[in-house]
Amino acid sequence: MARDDADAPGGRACSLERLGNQDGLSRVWGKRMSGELSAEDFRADIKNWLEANCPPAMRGPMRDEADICWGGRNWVYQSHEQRLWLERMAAKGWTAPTWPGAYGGGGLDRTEEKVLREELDAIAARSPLESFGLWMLGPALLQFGNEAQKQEHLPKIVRGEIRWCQGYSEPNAGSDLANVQTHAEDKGDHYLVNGQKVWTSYADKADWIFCLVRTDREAPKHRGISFILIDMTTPGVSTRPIKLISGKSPFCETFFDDVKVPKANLVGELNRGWDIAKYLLTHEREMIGGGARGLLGVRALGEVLANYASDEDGQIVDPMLRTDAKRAEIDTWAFMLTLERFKDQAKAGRGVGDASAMLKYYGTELNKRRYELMMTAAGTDGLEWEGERSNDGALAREWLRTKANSIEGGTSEVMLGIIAKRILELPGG
Amino acid sequence: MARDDADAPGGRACSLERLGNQDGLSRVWGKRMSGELSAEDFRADIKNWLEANCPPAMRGPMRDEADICWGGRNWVYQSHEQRLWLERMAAKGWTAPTWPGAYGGGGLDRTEEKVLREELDAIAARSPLESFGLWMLGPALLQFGNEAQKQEHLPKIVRGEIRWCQGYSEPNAGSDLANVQTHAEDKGDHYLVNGQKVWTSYADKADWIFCLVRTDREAPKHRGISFILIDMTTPGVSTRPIKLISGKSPFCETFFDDVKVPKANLVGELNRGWDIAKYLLTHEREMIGGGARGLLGVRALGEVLANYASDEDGQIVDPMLRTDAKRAEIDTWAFMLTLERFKDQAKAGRGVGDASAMLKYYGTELNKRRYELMMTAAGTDGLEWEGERSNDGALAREWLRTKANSIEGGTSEVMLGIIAKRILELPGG
Amino acid sequence: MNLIPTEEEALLQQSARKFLDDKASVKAFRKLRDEASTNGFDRGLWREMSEMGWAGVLVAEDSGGVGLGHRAAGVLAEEMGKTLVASPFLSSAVMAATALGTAASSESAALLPGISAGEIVVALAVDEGHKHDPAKTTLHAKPHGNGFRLNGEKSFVVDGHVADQLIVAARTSAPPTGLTLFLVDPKKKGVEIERTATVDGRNAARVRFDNVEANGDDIVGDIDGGWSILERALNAGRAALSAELTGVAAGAFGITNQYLKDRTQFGRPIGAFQALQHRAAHLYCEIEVTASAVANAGRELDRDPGAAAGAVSLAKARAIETARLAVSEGVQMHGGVGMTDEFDIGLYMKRARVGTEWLGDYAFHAERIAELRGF
Amino acid sequence: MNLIPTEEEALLQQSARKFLDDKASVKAFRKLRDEASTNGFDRGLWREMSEMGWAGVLVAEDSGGVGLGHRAAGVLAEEMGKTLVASPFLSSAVMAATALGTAASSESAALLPGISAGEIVVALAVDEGHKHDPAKTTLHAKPHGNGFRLNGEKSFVVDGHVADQLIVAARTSAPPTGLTLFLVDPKKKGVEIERTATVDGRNAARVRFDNVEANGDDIVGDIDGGWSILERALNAGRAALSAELTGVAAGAFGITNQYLKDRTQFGRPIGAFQALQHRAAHLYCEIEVTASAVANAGRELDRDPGAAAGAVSLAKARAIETARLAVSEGVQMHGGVGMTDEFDIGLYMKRARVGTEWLGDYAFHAERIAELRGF
Repeated sequence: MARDDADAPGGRACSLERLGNQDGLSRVWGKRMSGELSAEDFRADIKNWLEANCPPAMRGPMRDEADICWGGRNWVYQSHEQRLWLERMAAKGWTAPTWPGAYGGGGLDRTEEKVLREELDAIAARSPLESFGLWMLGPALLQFGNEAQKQEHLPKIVRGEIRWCQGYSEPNAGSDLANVQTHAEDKGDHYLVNGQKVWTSYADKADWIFCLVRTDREAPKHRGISFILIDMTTPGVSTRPIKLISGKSPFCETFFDDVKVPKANLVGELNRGWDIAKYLLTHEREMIGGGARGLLGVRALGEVLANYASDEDGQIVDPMLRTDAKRAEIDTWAFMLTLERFKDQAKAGRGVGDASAMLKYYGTELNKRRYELMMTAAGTDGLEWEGERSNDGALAREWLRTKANSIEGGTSEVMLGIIAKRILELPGG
Repeated sequence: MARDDADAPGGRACSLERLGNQDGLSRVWGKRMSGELSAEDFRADIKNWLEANCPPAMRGPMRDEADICWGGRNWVYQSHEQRLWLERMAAKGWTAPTWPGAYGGGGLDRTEEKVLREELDAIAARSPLESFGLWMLGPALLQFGNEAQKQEHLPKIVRGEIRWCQGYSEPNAGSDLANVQTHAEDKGDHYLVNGQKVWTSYADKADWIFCLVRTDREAPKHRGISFILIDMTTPGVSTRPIKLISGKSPFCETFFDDVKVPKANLVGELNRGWDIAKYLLTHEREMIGGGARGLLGVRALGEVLANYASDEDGQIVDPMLRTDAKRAEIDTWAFMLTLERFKDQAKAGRGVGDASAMLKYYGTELNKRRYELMMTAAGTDGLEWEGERSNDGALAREWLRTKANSIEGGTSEVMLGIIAKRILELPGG
Repeated sequence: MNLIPTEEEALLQQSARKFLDDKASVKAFRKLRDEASTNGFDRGLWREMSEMGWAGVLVAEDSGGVGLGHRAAGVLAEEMGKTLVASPFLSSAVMAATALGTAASSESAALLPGISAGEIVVALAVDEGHKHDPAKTTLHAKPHGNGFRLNGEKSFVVDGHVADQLIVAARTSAPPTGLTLFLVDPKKKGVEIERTATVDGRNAARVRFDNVEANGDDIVGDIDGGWSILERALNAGRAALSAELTGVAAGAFGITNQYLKDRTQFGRPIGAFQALQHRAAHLYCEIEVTASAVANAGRELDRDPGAAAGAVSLAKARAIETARLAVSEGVQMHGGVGMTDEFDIGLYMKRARVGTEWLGDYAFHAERIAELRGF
Repeated sequence: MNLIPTEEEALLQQSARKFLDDKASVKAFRKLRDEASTNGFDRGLWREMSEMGWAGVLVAEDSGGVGLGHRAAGVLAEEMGKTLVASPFLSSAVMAATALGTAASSESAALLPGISAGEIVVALAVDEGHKHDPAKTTLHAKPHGNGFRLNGEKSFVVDGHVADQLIVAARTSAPPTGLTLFLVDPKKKGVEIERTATVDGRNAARVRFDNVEANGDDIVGDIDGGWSILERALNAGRAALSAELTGVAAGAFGITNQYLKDRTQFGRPIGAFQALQHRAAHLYCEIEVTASAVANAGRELDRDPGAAAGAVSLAKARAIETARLAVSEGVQMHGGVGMTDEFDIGLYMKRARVGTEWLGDYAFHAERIAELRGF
């Protein structure tokens, strides 16, 4: 849990993807000059294409997790339209709009991507594909992978053919992630992997896993870790779902028992996997911190308050709830502006860097606060756990789910430590 | 500041004394059996005596610090009645009701003392005497002093003849009090003291000071400290007032420059002064934590809210202020009940011990919150710093004064550390 | 008012703790939940608790109870909270028993021996809609022939699905206080009971009344005189629920504090990290301060139940915030495992949430205090 | 809306910082305070600041200003906040200049060159009583002969004691918006000015108006048309004050963070203690989040001042809470020395308190946001 972020309701995952691609770090892969095509023409083209290609059933907000398309070998499309929409978007490379066309991506620059995003929003188009491949592995491979790895894996991610999961945390490597003990032994032509990962999101449904493994037990703990890719169908890989307090099981324990992994599956340098991990952790933090915004979409505080706690004029009746809602609304608005500001900064070519720890910390703590208020507004209705009236306790389960926000992807405590040490430069304990 | 608590407005000091004697630790010095005198008779006697002896001018709440009687060699009585009241109470030993009669105290047991307190309250009698001698040194001498020291110093404290101050903190010994560097060198028949103390409250007005000094520089830092008494008129002692943000100067820096102190002035064992310090720190914390109650007396939150922020029916107009006031009121009431509970526990013969850190922490943080609300209620009126209308900025200065509550007598951080380590038994860092 | 436990209370606490650790640990509650028990509690356990006098703690001795009073009920509730014991203690033994005991009519009194023996369960049907607010009761009882007809709907009737009798608050005259309490057999014609599973693994019922007939004998207390009885019963329930929530907070804190000592990261127990130490210490303070308010509420109810409303609301308000903090910090400090169903801390979080809403949330009780204090 | 500084703003910020560090450090403010300057600010310094264009930052170029706009004003205010610079920037250069520029009558415009040259100070007299609430204005202007007579009292007129002209909000028709703004020479008959020293070492005046005569030429804008001009001026002031408060927070945090590195206890810098680290990191986050809201308020005012009320209130609300946290944590983390007048942190605390009340406190702005958001 300390590292994962996949158990996301539709809108949140959607927003993760969005923020992931839009904010990202300040790397611009697409080099196309904006002069090549006038902005208006570009927008008109996209608008027309979307009008012609986005099935009506794929417009309008996702209602729940079942509406998310994750892809992968075993994916069962929810509908014909879901398949169509993915195939059409993938063909344009627009499931990964800023990735280079050479690897199946859209090859858009950030300005073009923004136009695409705006036009998708304008028709309330659903995200055609969500995946850890798009969010995490792709950016890592683009940065650290060799050409063969990019050619092999990126197009399949773009097309949703392979579903990835993340193998970071272990029972004794949560906040102290660099303490990973899963071992990859050099056997000449392959590594022999043994160990256990936890919080591998949807590992029971994934095709491949990217993993941090220990390749040097003698080195200082950050310098003996490597980043490798493992096909989940390899003999010796097994998974076991973890049941959460929300009653759902989006995470697994994943076990490696004498698993043979070809050496070609090492990403980047041997024993330098921590660099990739750090890069992705920063990337992930920005996405998760930004997730507070996505959640606003799924379940707006104002909407819950209006439904449960307001009079005919829309004014919240209980003065204390109204006071607390004001405070939450103020902090939420200011936080959203902060996301905007860091996006602007990223666009200006200055990275977000360690400040992503701030976004992650602040956004997740805020989201917890917001859900507490929603539960207060919903009163005893919000306590229901089963049945149609409460949509099987949807609000209560979402509320419980938010409690993980400040744990997964690095706890709030870890984030505060990063800020204290790297930004404020306070001395080590 | 880390250790002192004297800059107390009248009501607070009054309450400190009250709580100090009533709660204290669970030591009962007076051994009188309650059977000796029936409770009703005792109460009637006190009532009659007070009626006859408490001057009318000494009844009713103190208006400000000037009403406090601190005593000492240079004391200038504010009025004839102030002197009379002190002399009469001192003659009964009731300035220190539970101290043994042999040292000038009242010799009352806790039940009798409670009756005395209730009867004093019933006529709103002012405290006849406040002093660090009563609050701190007296209890220390009773516990750790030798017979000669008790005979010499306690009666003068009871009668308000000698005013004491406390020499604990130093520039590099604040929260880390055991780091005291003021040095007492063994010169055969005397100690030669050199060094500097800070936050010595009213040192410029005090006659004697009780000090923590280092007597062994080689020993572990807690084991080389001694507790000594120094006459402030000894050559080489000098003081310099410290101006606070409230504009007042109740504290001093105190300098010792080759000060000769007779060896008879060592209290307790050589190099075991830390035991006395710890004893007094616990004692002090209970008093300061309880101080929140005293402050309620001086400036009630409800009163300020009623004056500044309420409509004709007394309802606070601003809904957000009303919400915050509710929360503060709830926590204050619950905290006052907690003081009651620990008093009950002390009465039952079980000490408060380390839980005094909780009272100190909670009470002082709460008091800061309360004053923030008062300042909000008072609005721009509360910003005035001079002039008659604002009583020379009384509210603003009190508000600033509360900021010291969570620093003096051990910071909130030190208190939380004590709770974590001694009560929760969490491991050391 | 002495706020520390009497010798009797201390003994009661110790024996309760011992019994519950043996028979009603969190493990036992978890089993009950996983088996999706439709009762929502263990009838055998409840019988045993009743045999020890717990179900009769507020019932006078001449009605078969032990009459120890509200502070004692709080001691029991707090201990039950520590291991998340599910039972009809609050609904039947505290609230219904108080209502029936206060009404003191022969019909009402007739139920008390059964309640204190743990043989029957009586539940209070008060809430309507999604927030607790008895003054806004709209379910009404209108005269019809020699009796009344009840129409309306009640929500969040805790233990309503297993109750042998319901005490129903019905509007018979003007708001807010014009209420009458009726004793209604849930098997009566026109009563429809829907069990709803709640987040804490327990149940509460929605109960619909469609022309349900009642007569004078069914009235608890007097016509239009239900308000003061109801307030007594609710205040008894609120005080006991505050105690339970304090137990929930203490229980959650207990396992969290242990986890801080056991869990190692970065080469040392996480409890050695100062930031967590300070937060744990702060939480300890909040629990202690709340415990004072809870003890006081019990004492005030025992002293003068008609004058204890403020003390009760103080206890409930404090207990809500304290339990919320304890379970939030508990889950956060457990890290990832705190989010798993396998660890107990999540169970505490769920129960705390229900205790927060039931019988009035923080805002409800804070407003009552503000009104009493005149601001 | 781009929320990061433009190149121009970045340069402005750098040059302002350099100038202020040279000429207007906290030491300079302390000196001013200790000398109990009756002006409350350094006229020479204000002249220099004006020469750099600061006093004309919101005045159009054809009126002698530099017209950089509200975000630029915010950049300056934030830098001033960092070293507690005392000047009539907010009262005269921001609020009065905005009011006079918005009114755009020839009489009003005539004052603008003087304001932007720093030669005259014009102050806004709005508040009455102890809380900011322009809608409740009661000072009234009643027609009398060819003109008006003003009667009433204003409080907390910042820089009112040194103002060459006052802009007075007077009730001329029904509440809340029926206001007219009058330009009043404080030397006029019937105007009585009382300087009050404030906790932050500055001043604010109480001004009494006893049958003060005014005529049509004295009106800023139109009769009964004062509200919208006033709102513009106040919003400009609130946005700039929010920026100043953010500077106060950042300044307080800066010296505190340094103290955490310098002060040693228990054998290590206190900043090595994790509990303090986490609190410092949290404070950093709050300051950053507030900085976004402040930047946004300036941008929105520059874009469409009539539609910026929500953004401005957001900035003020956030800035208040952030400054409060920064100075509270600052004093606490300084420990004993934080309570001494000798250390600067207390000066930040005092200024933050004044900035909290001036132009609307947290509750005032939170309510405005709630109304705009429709809850």
